[in-house]
Amino acid sequence: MSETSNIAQLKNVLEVALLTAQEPLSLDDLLRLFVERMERATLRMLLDELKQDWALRTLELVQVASGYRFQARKEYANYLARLNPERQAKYSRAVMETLAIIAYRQPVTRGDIEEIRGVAVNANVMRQLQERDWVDVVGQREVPGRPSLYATTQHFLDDLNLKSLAELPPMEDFVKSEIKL
Amino acid sequence: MSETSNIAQLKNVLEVALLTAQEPLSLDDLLRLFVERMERATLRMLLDELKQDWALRTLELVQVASGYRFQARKEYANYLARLNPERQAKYSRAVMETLAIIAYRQPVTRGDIEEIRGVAVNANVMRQLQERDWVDVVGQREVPGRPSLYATTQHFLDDLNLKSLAELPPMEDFVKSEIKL
Amino acid sequence: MIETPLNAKIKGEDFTDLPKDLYIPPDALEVYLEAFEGPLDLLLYLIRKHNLDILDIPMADLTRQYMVYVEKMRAIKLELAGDYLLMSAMLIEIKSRMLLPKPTEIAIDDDPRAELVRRLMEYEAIKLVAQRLDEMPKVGEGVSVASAYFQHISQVQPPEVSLDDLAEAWRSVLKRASHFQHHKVGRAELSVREHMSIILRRLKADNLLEFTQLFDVVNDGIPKLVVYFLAILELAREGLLRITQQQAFSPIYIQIALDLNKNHE
Repeated sequence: MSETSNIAQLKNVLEVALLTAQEPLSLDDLLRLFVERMERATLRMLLDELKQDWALRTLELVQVASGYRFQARKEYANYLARLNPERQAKYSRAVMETLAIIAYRQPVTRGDIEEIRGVAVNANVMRQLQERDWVDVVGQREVPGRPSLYATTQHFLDDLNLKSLAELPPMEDFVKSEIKL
Repeated sequence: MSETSNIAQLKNVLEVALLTAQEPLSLDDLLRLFVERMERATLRMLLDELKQDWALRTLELVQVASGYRFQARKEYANYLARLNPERQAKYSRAVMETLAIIAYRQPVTRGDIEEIRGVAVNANVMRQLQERDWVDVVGQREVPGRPSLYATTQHFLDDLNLKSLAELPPMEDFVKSEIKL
Repeated sequence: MIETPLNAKIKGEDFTDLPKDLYIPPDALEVYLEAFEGPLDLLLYLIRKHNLDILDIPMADLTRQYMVYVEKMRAIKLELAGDYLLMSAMLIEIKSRMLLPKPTEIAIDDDPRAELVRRLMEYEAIKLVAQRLDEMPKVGEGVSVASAYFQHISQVQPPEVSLDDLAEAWRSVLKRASHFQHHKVGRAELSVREHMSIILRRLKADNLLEFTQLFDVVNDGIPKLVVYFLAILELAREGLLRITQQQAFSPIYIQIALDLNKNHE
């Protein structure tokens, strides 16, 4: 006779409503799902059971100020963040020029880079390139202070879609074209 | 070593992404969830398993034009309708007939629509369809005046639960469908 | 309202019933007329209502019935009547063409009604699918999509860098330092530099390598072997590695240049 005959079915109705709702649902909202009268205590008990049912699953049923909602467990936040990544602004000129010098003149020390650019290399610049795994230390130059020698990595080639450094645009042409004779 | 070590975990990541997404997710979207490379065939297999896992549950995993989404099974529609009693106003016949002409005869100009319906197309009708993101301009017909050519969008297919235009209800012949012999 | 009985033929049977539903109370007429989407819709209504055969339309009757409606429309809602008047003209034209003497054998295409029938059939088909589209469950109307909540943390994606960006950066380095005009970096030099890095990486791992170990004579082509060799020479020239040999014809060893104070050539 009754529309929703058993507890499992009542829970299913609550589950589907909570999974598809755009906003948290209050107890009053949830009571509207059923034509037949339901005690608030019964509803609370059903919600409690539903919460238990999802205890080991991907979402959790939580109560917030305006009602109940299903939300993704924290451990999935990093995955979900990848769906809508926010792109960082472009690299600074210092980063790009340092990268270019390392790519074209490797292996080079920080001193070499500073000499070429004519300005000190900010530690932050090298860190950005190393964190991106585009540049790493391949050795030390055996001069006083044993400065690190930097080179580009395989990962850098992969990201720029290159098989080898030889595929970088050669700069000969540039020099020729810039200097008008 | 690997971030997501087993199939159950991979499926969980897919599940949580699909349960929280408001829009269908394409295979490309879903591949972005994983740092490690995944074959599309593997992804399809996982989605298939996920669909099976939910086979007896409240939601079903369906494929529509722009990707995959979880949606409430039909049998819950009546319950869910009670949550939002203020139903969306029905579209007028003029709107629905214009939509049908665009869906079945696309790409069409306003002139084509007027020719089929035998009356002028109200600007408001086209606006309603475009605001709903069901119809957009896909080009111009190369005749004097270069009238806009209208077509239905992917969003229209998504909203009607369709994978492609081929799944639209077949257009029946006047004589066949109506005249009983 | 309508004096002339219908003289329509439905599948060969005479049909003479007076259509009773053609009388509409005047105050309801406006509402009623608005129910029609246009002249084609009205014609279809008449055809359906009176069970006329669309493939053999009795033009005289249909036109007469149609005119009754249009007259009423003209009386009430003139601006609505434009499309309808055009259709009246078309109906009358078809009717008169059918009265003209014609050859005994007329092709179906020559039937003056053909175009009207085609349009009516097409419109009817559209009307039917429009109805079905309207009835289909839609997102927000019968279809509910999962939309559980999640804490949106923004993951910042590192900037994209293209080859052009990189070349542009290098170009600006060169441009600024005019004394670098002599730095003509060609493809050959780049592969040498790349292999310098490769050799340094290997020496970092192995510390000491036999000269021949650096060459994969079987798999690397001559150009690659040459590049390796040039890379070793360039590394030695820049003081980055040391090449040693105990005596003639004994193995040659390559190692990272050690501290300058201890080993100096």
